[in-house]
Amino acid sequence: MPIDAGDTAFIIICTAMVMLMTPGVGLFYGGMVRKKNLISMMALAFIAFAIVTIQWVVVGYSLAFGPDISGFIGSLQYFGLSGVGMDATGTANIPDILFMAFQLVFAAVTLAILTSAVAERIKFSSFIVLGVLWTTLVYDPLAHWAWGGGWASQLGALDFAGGTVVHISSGFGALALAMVIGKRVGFGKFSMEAENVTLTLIGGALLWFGWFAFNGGSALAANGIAANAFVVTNISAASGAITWMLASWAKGKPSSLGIVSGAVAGLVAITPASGFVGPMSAIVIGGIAGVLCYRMLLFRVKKGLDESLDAWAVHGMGGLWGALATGIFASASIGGVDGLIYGNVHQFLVQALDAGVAITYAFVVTYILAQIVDKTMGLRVTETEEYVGLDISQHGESMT
Amino acid sequence: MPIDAGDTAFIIICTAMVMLMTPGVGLFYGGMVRKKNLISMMALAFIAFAIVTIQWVVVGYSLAFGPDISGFIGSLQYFGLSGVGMDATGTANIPDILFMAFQLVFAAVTLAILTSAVAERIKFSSFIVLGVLWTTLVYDPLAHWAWGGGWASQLGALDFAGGTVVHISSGFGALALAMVIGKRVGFGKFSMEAENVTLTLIGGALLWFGWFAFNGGSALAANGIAANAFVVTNISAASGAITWMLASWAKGKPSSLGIVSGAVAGLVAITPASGFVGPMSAIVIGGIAGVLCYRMLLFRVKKGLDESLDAWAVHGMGGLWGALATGIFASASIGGVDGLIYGNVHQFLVQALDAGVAITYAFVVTYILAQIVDKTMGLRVTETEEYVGLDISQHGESMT
Amino acid sequence: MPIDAGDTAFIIICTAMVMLMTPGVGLFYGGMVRKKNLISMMALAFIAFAIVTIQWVVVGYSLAFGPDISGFIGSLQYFGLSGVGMDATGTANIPDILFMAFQLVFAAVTLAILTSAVAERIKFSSFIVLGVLWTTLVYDPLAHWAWGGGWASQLGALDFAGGTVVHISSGFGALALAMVIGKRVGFGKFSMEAENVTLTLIGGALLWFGWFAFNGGSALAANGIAANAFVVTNISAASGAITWMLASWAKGKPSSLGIVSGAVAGLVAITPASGFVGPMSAIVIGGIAGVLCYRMLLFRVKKGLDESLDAWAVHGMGGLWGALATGIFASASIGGVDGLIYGNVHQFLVQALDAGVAITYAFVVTYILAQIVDKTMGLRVTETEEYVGLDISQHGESMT
Amino acid sequence: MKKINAIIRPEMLNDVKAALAEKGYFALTVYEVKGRGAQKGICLQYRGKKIEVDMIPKIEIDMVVKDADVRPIIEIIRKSARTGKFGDGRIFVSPVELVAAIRTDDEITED
Amino acid sequence: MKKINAIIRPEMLNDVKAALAEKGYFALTVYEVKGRGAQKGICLQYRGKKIEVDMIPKIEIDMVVKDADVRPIIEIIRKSARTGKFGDGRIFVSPVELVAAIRTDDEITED
Amino acid sequence: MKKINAIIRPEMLNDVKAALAEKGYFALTVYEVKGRGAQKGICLQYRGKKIEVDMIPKIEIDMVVKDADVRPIIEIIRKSARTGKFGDGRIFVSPVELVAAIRTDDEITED
Ligand SMILES: Nc1ncnc2c1ncn2[C@@H]1O[C@H](COP(=O)(O)OP(=O)(O)O)[C@@H](O)[C@H]1O
Ligand SMILES: Nc1ncnc2c1ncn2[C@@H]1O[C@H](COP(=O)(O)OP(=O)(O)O)[C@@H](O)[C@H]1O
Ligand SMILES: Nc1ncnc2c1ncn2[C@@H]1O[C@H](COP(=O)(O)OP(=O)(O)O)[C@@H](O)[C@H]1O
Repeated sequence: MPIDAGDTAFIIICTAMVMLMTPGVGLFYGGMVRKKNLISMMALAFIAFAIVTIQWVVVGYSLAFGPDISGFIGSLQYFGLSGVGMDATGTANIPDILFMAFQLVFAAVTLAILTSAVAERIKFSSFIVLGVLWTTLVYDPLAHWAWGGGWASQLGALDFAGGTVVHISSGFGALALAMVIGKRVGFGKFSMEAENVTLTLIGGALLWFGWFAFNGGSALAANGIAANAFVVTNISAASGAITWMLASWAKGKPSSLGIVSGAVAGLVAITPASGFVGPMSAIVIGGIAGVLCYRMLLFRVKKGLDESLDAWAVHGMGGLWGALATGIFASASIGGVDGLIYGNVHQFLVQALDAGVAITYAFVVTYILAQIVDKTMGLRVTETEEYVGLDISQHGESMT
Repeated sequence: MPIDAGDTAFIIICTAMVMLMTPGVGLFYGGMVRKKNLISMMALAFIAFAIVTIQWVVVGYSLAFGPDISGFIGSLQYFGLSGVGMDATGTANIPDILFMAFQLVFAAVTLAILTSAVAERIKFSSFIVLGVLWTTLVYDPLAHWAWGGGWASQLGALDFAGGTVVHISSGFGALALAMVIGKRVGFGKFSMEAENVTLTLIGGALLWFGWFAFNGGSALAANGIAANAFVVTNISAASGAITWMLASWAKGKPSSLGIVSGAVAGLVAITPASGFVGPMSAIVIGGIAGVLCYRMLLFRVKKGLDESLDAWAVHGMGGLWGALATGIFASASIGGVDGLIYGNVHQFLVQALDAGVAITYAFVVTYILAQIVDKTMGLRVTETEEYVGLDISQHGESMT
Repeated sequence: MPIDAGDTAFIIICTAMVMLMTPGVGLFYGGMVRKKNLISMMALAFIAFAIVTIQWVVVGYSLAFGPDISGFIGSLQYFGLSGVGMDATGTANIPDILFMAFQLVFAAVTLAILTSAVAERIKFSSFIVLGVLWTTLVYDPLAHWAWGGGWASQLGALDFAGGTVVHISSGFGALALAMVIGKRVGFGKFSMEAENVTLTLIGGALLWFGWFAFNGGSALAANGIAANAFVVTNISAASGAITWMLASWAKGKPSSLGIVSGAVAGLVAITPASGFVGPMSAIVIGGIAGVLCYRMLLFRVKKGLDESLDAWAVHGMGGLWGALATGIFASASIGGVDGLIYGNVHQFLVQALDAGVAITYAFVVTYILAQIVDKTMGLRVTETEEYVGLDISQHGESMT
Repeated sequence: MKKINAIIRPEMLNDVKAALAEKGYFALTVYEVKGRGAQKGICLQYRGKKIEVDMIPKIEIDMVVKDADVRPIIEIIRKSARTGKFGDGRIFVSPVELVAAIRTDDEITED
Repeated sequence: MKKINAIIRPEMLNDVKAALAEKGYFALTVYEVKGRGAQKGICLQYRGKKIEVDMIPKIEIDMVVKDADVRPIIEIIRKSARTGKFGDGRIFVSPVELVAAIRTDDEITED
Repeated sequence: MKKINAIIRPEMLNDVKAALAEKGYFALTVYEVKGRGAQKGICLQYRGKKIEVDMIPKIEIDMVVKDADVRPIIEIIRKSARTGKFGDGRIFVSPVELVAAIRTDDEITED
């Protein structure tokens, strides 16, 4: 296919916008930790972006998008981007290398989301090692299954922009990782409230902004599907923001953190569905996501589980709901496939199966990788370093 | 018309960029209030975006852009976006639903601007109610008049990107609202200086960035008009920044707040004109806006009016000047219509009439709506809540 | 040529993104100074943007891109943008006036980078005067040489996106300027550590984001070259971030400032090369840049030179390395020209010559201009004003 | 010598500073604090639920002054910082035994 | 009257405030500080290199109270702020000679 | 026991901390303040207008120490924080009656 300037312009800018989501996650998380770990949360996001960049161009892209091996993984044919050039891809009117870059920024932000589980206690060097392993052995296969010609896509599972690949993987990965690394010292006894709400709101704004490109760009063309994805993304975010706010208002006050968390929940849930559902479904999908993720957060807290910044509750459970919702609300008039409400039970079951396998795989492999890193180099800082805070103990820096 | 990938790419990205202006307003305003109300200002911007999103897709878009009823309002034909699909609009090469989204983000930021009037004292729940009413009964009609086939467009009034629809409406609405809600406790006695200038500057940067899309995107195509709009937008902002700085320097020091406020004044003033005037006119328009809005701010302060963050002085008066300036500087060589300096007195009078009606309508209807909300649920927090600050009293949160 | 909507969309958005780099520099620098000068650093960036905007549309664009006079400067044919219209340029499918705007934002950010040299001690009024002189007499000629048909482009020197024009000019200009203005009071005795790392990281994120448009947009079309530029930009940034981190880790801890500074070093170095080299070369170019600029920073500190925020070490030396690296790694398969590793010694020598002349010119002319301003109006605030901080003494504002 | 610690509303700082300067009392140090007063914090009523709010932002002013200046300074602060509403703040006075300059070797030990 | 200065872990502030309020001690002022303790700061071991870290974020609580309340308040703070690990903090008590309200003309000079 | 309050330039904090640590004085608490000195604030001249500036950022260091340590600590701070220019700051010493640990039940009441 020839390169189309409009589509190429669109995907280049979308890639840049999605890139901004990784520091966005750093800010979003950074505002929610104690001041002594704020720089650490942002540094984790930055380094996640840097290491995934190198991993992806060397090997990750090939594992995810190289010629399929048994439905499970890509071959190393594109090792070091060999054969990935400036000509158009086979399926979209954009340069091959641009498709690679667009996928790169997805892989990077996924690893950044995972840092929720290890906030305020991870050893920086161990995170780098774990990060390289995780993106290679968890993210890359999942991307291959859904988008690289793997078994899930063969089966017809729908994941428009990464509900499963990005959010289920990082959310349930975070759950496993939190179980391995253990609770923060004083968790449940100390109060550990968000110390810089403004930063979290700025991060949330950047996430919302970038998400338009995340979902819209997943059309890989500047067309009606992209426009629809944009619109439903925005609606679902707004709807989630409102329902989380209302659900939490019933128990206390409508916090700004609740509003922005609800928006993220709505954004997560619409991600897999955004190429398949229309605006009115988006109100429902986002609205349910807001309440659901809020309840999952309460549940997580009640269980005394220190998955610190709620990647599991918001991304994991929101992603699961999104995968199912895609199977429920998909409309052939939007994306060519019908869901449950149009009588297509099969699609719903495929979605459930896909999500179930992804949950299991992400949880188990993350658990194993975390154990390996823990047993070898140790995942966690010493108690003294934790007390001092990661900013000083890991980075030698501090906010004044 | 067929969908054009270039135009569609352009408007999708522009829509995302304009979306970023709403949290941008939150930051811009948030930096100017006392610390105890910072979160509140940002939360108001976020919730404004969320509620307008839902209002717009349910009813607002149809009221503004539905088939014209007597030149005053659109019909409910597009209720719930029915009939608003992925095909191209009749007049631009972009999907219908994308046009809808582009207009949505304008409606949202307009409501955010209005929060200037109620800073540090609005009851959050009342704002939500007032916001829904205001966007429905003030914004939607004004958008219809100018862009949806209403009387103003029939008359030939020019408003390229919303000088009247967005800025006059929110600016004069803010004036009315400030009069109804009343002054902050201690206003005029306490000093209430900007407490976080950095946030205001970050917000200002995001506004400047988003404004390129606001004005450029209003061409609805990636063409020479869009490029011209971009250029004059930037020039007017720079010119306003410089003249406000100089005007205030004469009386004291050149504050960074003055520079950024002047830039916003320039951005406001060029908004209606950006599709009709050239670069040299932009220097004049922005330059006058900088001085004018600065003087209006001083006037407002002298009058003891607590329109707290100067939406009236900057958006209201800047928007009025912009509407008139469009009638003065419009050049047929840019946008097909000549203004006063090219001998077209008629256009100037049309602009003045349009602005005058908009001012009156926005002021009166806002005043009535504010009174209704005040009499029923109360616009304002209690004095104790105001003392405690809205962050704690409305949101249960605080900056440490 | 006709206007292409895709290319035009691309360059409009790229221009907006590059614009965001100027406040990005303000934040990046602002986080690294003492709290009493934070607003000042941001105000310098904002005013740099404003004055360069006016200078550029009045005279700068013409000097840089007007018809060539003796290979040294452009004529004043485009004074006040006369003849710069909405039709396509001769060489790209975008409006002439858009090309002008894209170049404007480059000129603006270059001046913002220069503020590194005068941080915490420049008189605001003198900066404005110096800024106008510098952009006119240093930036404009350099832009003409490389891109406006001047001697360097005639010679075949390669500078895709401004390694020489933007980074060498501002980096070595900063060196000269730092020598003229002199050290901050207490430099070398007081500790002057970064006081707001978070702001620097936010600034760094905006820079990384904008740089995609800086380099990608320099293709002036949304095509394979733009996509390649995007990809190598990202890779070089990641590689620089990692190597700077590792080099500094060996001596202490891996600071977040090191990570983000390394990213900027990688971004600088790839700038001139981004249209000419492939991804694997980018790993090397960025990787070397990270280590090199880190060592230059140490060297600068050891020499007791108060080029305060390291524009010289990062932009100057990174830009020099980038210019040479372009001559080394250029591959005809990417941008039509081979470099040293493909046997083209000539290109390498041209690059070295071009860089050498630019360094000399930027250093000498900046030195002279700085002396002139210093002798006439004084570059520097009084010692008392410096003690008080520029926020209060120059702007009458302060962070609480 | 005595140290005066005054906890005031942030909004009143400029007035207090100006009022002190007018009478020749320049030297002072301020910082941001949060506080709750003796009224059990502040109770906000929400549909039957009471929520206790405390930790309102305040400014603390520290001044070390001669014994004789304590009384006039208290009156100046009272006058310039008083609004008459809850939350105006409080002034504490405590003994200081020695004041030493850093720039010079000056020291003061008696009042 | 006495002034109690307690330097505690930021994470314990809510507990301490609640514990004090429960016993009727409401009035207090807090601010953020950083500190190092008597153990020479904290030593972090890095491959042979020792790096001394200090300046850990803490919260300082100031309360001006009647002499008789000093002892119970110390015990409440100890109980609610103690984790038993290094860094729990310290309490200082010093004399206050006068407490003046700003809102009213109330003053207290003895204990 | 005495409490030493030293108000210094932010830029000198590292030096002061190091100098104190060298002599074995580790325990201290610091926070950010703003202050104006006795010279009527600082006057900046602007074309005939005088603008008074005050509220320069400073660091306050609090140390509670034995009586005998007061004098050496003052000298250390003076030496390490002095630049000889206006704004070097000031040191105040006041009495402390009791020091209580939170982690343990240790208490000290005499100097
Ligand atoms: N006993 C005290 N100890 C320490 N701080 C106090 C004490 N009493 C009052 N404060 C401080 O003074 C502030 C104002 O006190 P408050 O009782 O609200 O004033 P008012 O008496 O005017 O209502 C409080 O927020 C707190 O910071
Ligand atoms: N003598 C002192 N003077 C001033 N501050 C002190 C003193 N001793 C302790 N502190 C403060 O108390 C905090 C906790 O002290 P630390 O010795 O770490 O507690 P712990 O004894 O529980 O280990 C320190 O960070 C410091 O702020
Ligand atoms: N009497 C005082 N009470 C409280 N703070 C003071 C007093 N005198 C000085 N300070 C503090 O010390 C700082 C430095 O004082 P200054 O007079 O500028 O120092 P120097 O005497 O070296 O010029 C001031 O900013 C202020 O915070």
